[in-house]
Amino acid sequence: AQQLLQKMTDKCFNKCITKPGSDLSGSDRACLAKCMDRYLESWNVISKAYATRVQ
Amino acid sequence: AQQLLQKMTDKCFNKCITKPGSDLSGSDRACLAKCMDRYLESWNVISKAYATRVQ
Amino acid sequence: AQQLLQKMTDKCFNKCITKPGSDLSGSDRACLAKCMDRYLESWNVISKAYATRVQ
Amino acid sequence: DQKARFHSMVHEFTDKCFDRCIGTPGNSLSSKESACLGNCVERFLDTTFFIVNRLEAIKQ
Amino acid sequence: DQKARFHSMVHEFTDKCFDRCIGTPGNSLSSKESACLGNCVERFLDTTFFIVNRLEAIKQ
Amino acid sequence: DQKARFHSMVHEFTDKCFDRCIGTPGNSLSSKESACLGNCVERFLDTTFFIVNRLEAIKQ
Repeated sequence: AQQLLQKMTDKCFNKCITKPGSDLSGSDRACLAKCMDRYLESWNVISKAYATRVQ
Repeated sequence: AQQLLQKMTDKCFNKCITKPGSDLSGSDRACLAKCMDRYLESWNVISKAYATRVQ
Repeated sequence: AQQLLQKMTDKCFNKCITKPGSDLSGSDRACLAKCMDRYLESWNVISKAYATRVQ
Repeated sequence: DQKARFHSMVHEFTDKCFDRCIGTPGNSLSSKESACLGNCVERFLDTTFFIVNRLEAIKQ
Repeated sequence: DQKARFHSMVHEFTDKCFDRCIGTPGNSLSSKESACLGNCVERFLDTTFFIVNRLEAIKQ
Repeated sequence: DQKARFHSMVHEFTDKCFDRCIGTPGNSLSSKESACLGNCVERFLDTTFFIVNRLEAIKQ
């Protein structure tokens, strides 16, 4: 879970906070929430694809 | 050898498989083969340059 | 100090030596010196910002 | 153990394939993004096997 | 120990934020670059807390 | 041991210099690519010495 948190934070910070301002704006938070959801979904898609392949 | 394999795979995947399709095409394989050969050649050039320098 | 040296060398090599020539030119050295100074300054700014935040 | 290794590989693949397949994060994965993620894992594994086999062939 | 962890985090933040905030290295940090570095650390920490809290909320 | 450290450095240099010097992989290394690889290693080592020496000078 530590590894997931770290990689997701790095990815979503890079995708959503391209110009760090004086606070996290509403649109920054909206982007981070979507990015997290897509990251978790991607993790599941990839987990299934890899499981199918190594079976 | 493990380290060589891992770095070469990452580099050549990034150089050759920019849009992963439904299989490795013939041109993907041709690119991977050339990329491997150039990577191994580069390793040798760099090994000689470094050996000369640290002697 | 080892970690600082390693990261600073990577960053400043990437910023200053984009096309490695047959020696380090005067302008390469000038760029490296400025890059080091800015890197150390950045380290201090960040150290203060982080210290303030975790206090 | 085996489960930990599996998860660690999935973390690595997600790290590699997320930037390549996902643009601006939307309200759901598009079918194109989803297909890209699956292909990214499979082609990476194919690439690894291709390279291992060719290295063996070169050695002999 | 605690001091080593603090330094290690500062190295990591400098690594992350230097490229993002510093263009061609000049004779001093501009006030804009300096502000960018501070904001980069603070927004990264905000991002971490936002993600941790939202993960907790999702789990429940 | 020493040989392992040498190889590990060569892996690191190849990792750093391959993308910088090699474009689309061709049927052989061009003389330009080959020179770039050698210069990349040598200038990286020069950069390391330059930085170490200047850090020492700053400290005093």
